[in-house]
Amino acid sequence: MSSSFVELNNVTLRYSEGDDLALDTTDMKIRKGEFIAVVGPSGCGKSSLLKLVSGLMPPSNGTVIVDAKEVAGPLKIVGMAFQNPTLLPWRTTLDNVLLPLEIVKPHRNRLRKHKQEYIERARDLLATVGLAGHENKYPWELSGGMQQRASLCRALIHEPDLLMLDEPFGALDAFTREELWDILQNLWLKRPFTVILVTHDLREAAYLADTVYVMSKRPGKILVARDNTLPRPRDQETTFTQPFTDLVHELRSHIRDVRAA
Amino acid sequence: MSSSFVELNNVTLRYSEGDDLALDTTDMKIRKGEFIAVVGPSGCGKSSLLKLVSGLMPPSNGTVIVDAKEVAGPLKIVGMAFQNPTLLPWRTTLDNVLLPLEIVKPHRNRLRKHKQEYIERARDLLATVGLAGHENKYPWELSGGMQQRASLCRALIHEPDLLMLDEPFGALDAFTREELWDILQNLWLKRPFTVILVTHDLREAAYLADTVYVMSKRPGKILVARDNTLPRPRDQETTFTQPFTDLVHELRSHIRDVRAA
Amino acid sequence: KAETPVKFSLDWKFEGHTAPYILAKKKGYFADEGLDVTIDSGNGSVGAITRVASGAYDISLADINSLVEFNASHPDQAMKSVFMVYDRPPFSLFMLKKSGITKPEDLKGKTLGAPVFDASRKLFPAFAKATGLSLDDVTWKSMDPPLREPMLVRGDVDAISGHYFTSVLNLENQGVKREDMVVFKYADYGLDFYGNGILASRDMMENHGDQLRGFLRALVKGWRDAIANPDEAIAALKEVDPLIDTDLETKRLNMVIEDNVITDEVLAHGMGPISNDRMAKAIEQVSLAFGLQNPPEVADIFTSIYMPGEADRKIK
Amino acid sequence: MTKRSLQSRATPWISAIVLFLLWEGIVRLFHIPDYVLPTPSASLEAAWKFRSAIWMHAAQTLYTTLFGFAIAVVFGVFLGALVGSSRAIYNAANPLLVGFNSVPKVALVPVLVMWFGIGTVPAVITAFIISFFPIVVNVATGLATLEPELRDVLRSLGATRTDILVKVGFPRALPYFFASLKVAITLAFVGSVISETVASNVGVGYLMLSASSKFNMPLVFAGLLVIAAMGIIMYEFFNIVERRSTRWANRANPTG
Amino acid sequence: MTKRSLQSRATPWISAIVLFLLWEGIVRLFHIPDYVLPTPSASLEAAWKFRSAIWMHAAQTLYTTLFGFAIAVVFGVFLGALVGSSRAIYNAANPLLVGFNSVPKVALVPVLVMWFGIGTVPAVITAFIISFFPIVVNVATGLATLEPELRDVLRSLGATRTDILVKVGFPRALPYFFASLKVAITLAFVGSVISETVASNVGVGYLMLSASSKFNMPLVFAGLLVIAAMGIIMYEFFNIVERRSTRWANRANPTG
Ligand SMILES: Nc1ncnc2c1ncn2[C@@H]1O[C@H](COP(=O)(O)OP(=O)(O)OP(=O)(O)O)[C@@H](O)[C@H]1O
Ligand SMILES: Nc1ncnc2c1ncn2[C@@H]1O[C@H](COP(=O)(O)OP(=O)(O)OP(=O)(O)O)[C@@H](O)[C@H]1O
Ligand SMILES: [Mg+2]
Ligand SMILES: [Mg+2]
Repeated sequence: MSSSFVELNNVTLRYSEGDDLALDTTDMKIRKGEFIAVVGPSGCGKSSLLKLVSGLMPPSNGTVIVDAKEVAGPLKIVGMAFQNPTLLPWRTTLDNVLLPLEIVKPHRNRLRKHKQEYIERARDLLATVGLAGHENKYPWELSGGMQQRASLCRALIHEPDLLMLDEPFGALDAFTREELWDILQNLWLKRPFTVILVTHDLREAAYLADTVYVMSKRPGKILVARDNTLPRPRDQETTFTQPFTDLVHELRSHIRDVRAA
Repeated sequence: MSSSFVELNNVTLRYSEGDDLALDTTDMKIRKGEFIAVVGPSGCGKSSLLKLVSGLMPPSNGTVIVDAKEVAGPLKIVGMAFQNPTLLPWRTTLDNVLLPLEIVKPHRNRLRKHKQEYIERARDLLATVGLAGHENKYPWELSGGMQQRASLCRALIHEPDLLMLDEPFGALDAFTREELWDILQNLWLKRPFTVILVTHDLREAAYLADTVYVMSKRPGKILVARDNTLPRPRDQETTFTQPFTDLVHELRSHIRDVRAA
Repeated sequence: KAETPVKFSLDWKFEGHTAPYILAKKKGYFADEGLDVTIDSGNGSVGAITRVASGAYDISLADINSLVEFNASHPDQAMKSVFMVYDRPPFSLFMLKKSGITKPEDLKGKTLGAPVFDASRKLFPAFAKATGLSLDDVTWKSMDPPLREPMLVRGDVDAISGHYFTSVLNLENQGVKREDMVVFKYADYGLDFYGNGILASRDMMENHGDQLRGFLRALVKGWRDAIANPDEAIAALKEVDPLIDTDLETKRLNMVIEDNVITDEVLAHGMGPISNDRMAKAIEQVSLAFGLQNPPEVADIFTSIYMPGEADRKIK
Repeated sequence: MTKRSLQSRATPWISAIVLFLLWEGIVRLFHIPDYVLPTPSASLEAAWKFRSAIWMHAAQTLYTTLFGFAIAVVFGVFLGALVGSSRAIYNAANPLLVGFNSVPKVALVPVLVMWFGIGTVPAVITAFIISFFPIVVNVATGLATLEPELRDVLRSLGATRTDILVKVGFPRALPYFFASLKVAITLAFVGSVISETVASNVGVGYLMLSASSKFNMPLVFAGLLVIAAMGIIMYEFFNIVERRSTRWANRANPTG
Repeated sequence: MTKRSLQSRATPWISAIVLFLLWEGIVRLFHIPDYVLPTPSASLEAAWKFRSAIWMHAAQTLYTTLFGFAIAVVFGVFLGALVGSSRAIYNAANPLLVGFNSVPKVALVPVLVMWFGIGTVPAVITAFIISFFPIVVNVATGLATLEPELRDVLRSLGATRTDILVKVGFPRALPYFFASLKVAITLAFVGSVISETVASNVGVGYLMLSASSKFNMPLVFAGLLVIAAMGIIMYEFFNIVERRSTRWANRANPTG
């Protein structure tokens, strides 16, 4: 089916008049329930792309369409983990994770009554990412990687239809990171939502995504959209298979070309 | 020679009374001019360790000795790249990089007279990390990876005797990252300063360090100190050699054990 | 019977010279007239006039000369006084004996201190004219009321203007003996002004004339009792404002009684009425002093319609 | 811990005592007459002597001040939120606010008296109009300088403007809100006292004016001390509330 | 761009005109007499009629205000830096400051007049003592709530306390410093005008008092309008300086 959930048509972005383009004629089509990854050199416009799709910024040109409507302002169906954890310093970790429930319908109306239930849910989520016992700490009492994990929980808690992750595992050690890959994959397999993942880790992209987009250096532009048909669920074993390694190597060479260009 | 430049004796750290330990009886000896790397699971106390050595925090117990003096307050010989870029938002990128020169002697006294010379130096440094042309942008006009690189420049500009890097390449793509490894290694080979590098990338640790310390999970404790005698200068080729791959695998298995423990 | 509420604004704070009104209220004289009077402290004659003019208050105590000025600047809202309280005005100038000033001519080239709104200062042009001084002969320095006596004592100014019963007592408090003061009372230099009187709002005059008359009757009773027994009046005042200094305010009340209220005229005809000729002359002098273009007639300033009968005006 | 908190509780007292001793010393040394500046001891003596009157007047002043201040807080936060959240309103409102606040409020008291008579109402209104501006300014500044990164966290959830205000705007601006309360409460006291001196039969302002017309300068200064004391008590109250609610902002406060 | 800046320049004028029309309308509609509240048109007429006198008085007031304000800025920043950088000083100084500022400064003017005579000096001092407190509070709050992450950047370089203050403390607190300036300049005007009403022969305060003693309320309000206008001019001046120096803090200001 070609009906796409997220669609970018000829989108360009310029941060301010007179500036260079940050994003150049970008076209994308993402199916409902698709898991895509975006890779590209630093500063090429990946974070900007996420902001466009989520409606935090308007494009300078072209249109962004999500769920068949042109995006005109921030969307209500998004869960977003920013590149910096951006936890609110006056809230405990638990309260930070609960934040989306206070905003997003239908949870905001149910929160009062089902407070305990939601708190349980948040605690469980925090426990899956290894933050059990840190719920009542303030963000500034957490290490960098712990903050990042809390921020991931915040993006997930309200089960958004569109999940945007901007390098969500960047500050984590390899093992924690791979554990979280599996957790994310399982969530997604259980209840397919649409995911846009920005990452520098090509193995991560190959492990998680249905399609990997490779962007050129600044001004960013989609150069390659590589389908990844490795069977699901993927696991440790998958990473040792030849197709996986080949995919990673292919992506790697794309990026090398991009940077050399 | 056993005369060590940085020495931790039986150091423990507790953030506040009643809290669990963040760092448990840690001992370290770092020679002058040594390049060490610290790896360990997220939240194990790596960033805290850096803060102890630089004198930003006092240990709860034990002593930290740098350059034969016990550390009692912030040191003046340190260049530090924090885990978050922490650039000052009211300064342009260039001015952010120039900041240490306004503080640290002898530069602060020379800055007025030799302003142009120092600006050239900062521009060159920014150019080496790929930020040429972005000098006059404010930090919030830079992408995450670009901010991290600017922060690295800020740590290097005043040629500190002791360089502390807290995951300095975490937000960069593989290629930019590897380029920066070489740049850092070359600087270090030209003028050997002491480096403490915190990283999650085991290849990074193996590529750059003379000694790799592996820490246990919280409360952090040094479990392994692995010498790395791979010949210098190391380059792309090195990463394809068996000893390199073995070292990475060995570190990997240490970490797995640590996490499992 | 139902009491008519009446809001009455004094010209100044609760001090000795306002004790008679308090006493009248305390002794129930207002209530006897069917009035429920609220007495509020004031902030000077200007405020006392505008408070009534705007209808915020029904009755107030204010300087009649200020009323002349108000009526001249607001002819369409002109108000009338209905009762004169100070038959002799308290306007005066004060000097220290050591300054060597003994007669008005000695003021030439001197510096005088007072607030701009002080009635004695505003009327100084009339005093100057009466004593042959020219306005350029003196320099004025403006200052808050409480500052002027200390400034005089310290020699920052050579003379000050003010109400007699205020400044004399203030100077005494500064340690100046009565015999070391030189006082020029305007009244002693042929300036036949009137002092403070009672104003009533238009509504009061037009619709509640009887009550107004009753108010004035009660007011005279208050004065009568206060004159007979000042201590009792001050005691009543102290109930309203426990902070007052009894001796000081008794002194002040006595000064007002002797100096401003009891004159031959008042002893003869009772408190309240004015002489048309004297008022006409006063208006002329005031208009000159204030530089008013079209001085009002006496009838524009004062009305005797509400004046209580002569027996009710007797103060002794 | 206890030692430090004891010490930190003692310091204001110590500094107050030092100040009083200095003041007393200077007045005595230079033989400053008491109608210029009475000694603190004379002032305290007067305060004690007239304690029951002072008590009554102080209660009235405290009441009007707090009333006016409460209105100022509500109105100030509301206006500050409005001004801080839109550049257009900022441009439209700010010059008028500044102009209005440059004007001595004492000039407006007579106008108020015309409408409301003398007494409590003008004092409450004066306390209100004199004290709301700092709150507006700080709340508006807090909202206008909110880090876009934090704002985006809420915007990405499709939050309404009100949500953003409530969930990040106010908490972020809280330390400055409290800062403005400290300024505002002092101004509220000034406002009600000033209004009382112009138009009231009760309140510390009336007390001071009446004392000063009776040459009782020690009592005037006793009134000043009472106002100061009430100001300090209110301040300590906000301080406690503030410490509870903005611990995060002072997380690395040097405790030395 | 130009259109928007034109528009944003027009808004304060528009809102001022709207306010004036409202004011005029209400006064006329309810037949409020001019000694209670004159119309703006009458006030402007009075301002024009007495323009040369107003000009002279306004110049004096502006001079004393700016003089006092300048001292307040220097002193306020200094004291704010002190109070904001150490909890001990904070504890010692803050209650005293709050107490002092709760006191109506008009009560202190006579004391100043005794020492310095009538005229400029007491007005300058009053403008100063009335306006420094908001600066102290905001600078101190700005420094005390400085993000430890930013502070650590400097500390890790072995920076002195002064360095930290100059390089991160002040720049970080700058938006709030400007916020406090807006409050402080309005208070400085209030201070000098009040002092002029108590003891001076020149200045807008004197002009207003003298006008009000002559029942010339339109001239009183003309004086108020002149003060307001001067306040707005000063505010616009700071606004320009602020916009240049704190662009970073308003980086994502909604321009809608
Ligand atoms: N607020 C801004 N104002 C002006 N320019 C900006 C702004 N934010 C980003 N840019 C510019 O836009 C370009 C793309 O930035 P973006 O953050 O999207 O990069 P990115 O792909 O996420 O990089 P990284 O991998 O380093 O995070 C960069 O060159 C950056 O300088
Ligand atoms: N300011 C603080 N107050 C209280 N606890 C803290 C504070 N900072 C860190 N901690 C705790 O100390 C432990 C070590 O933190 P640290 O930041 O050193 O970890 P790390 O090794 O750098 O982790 P990461 O790799 O995730 O950055 C963590 O468990 C954290 O919760
Ligand atoms: Mg990015
Ligand atoms: Mg860390």
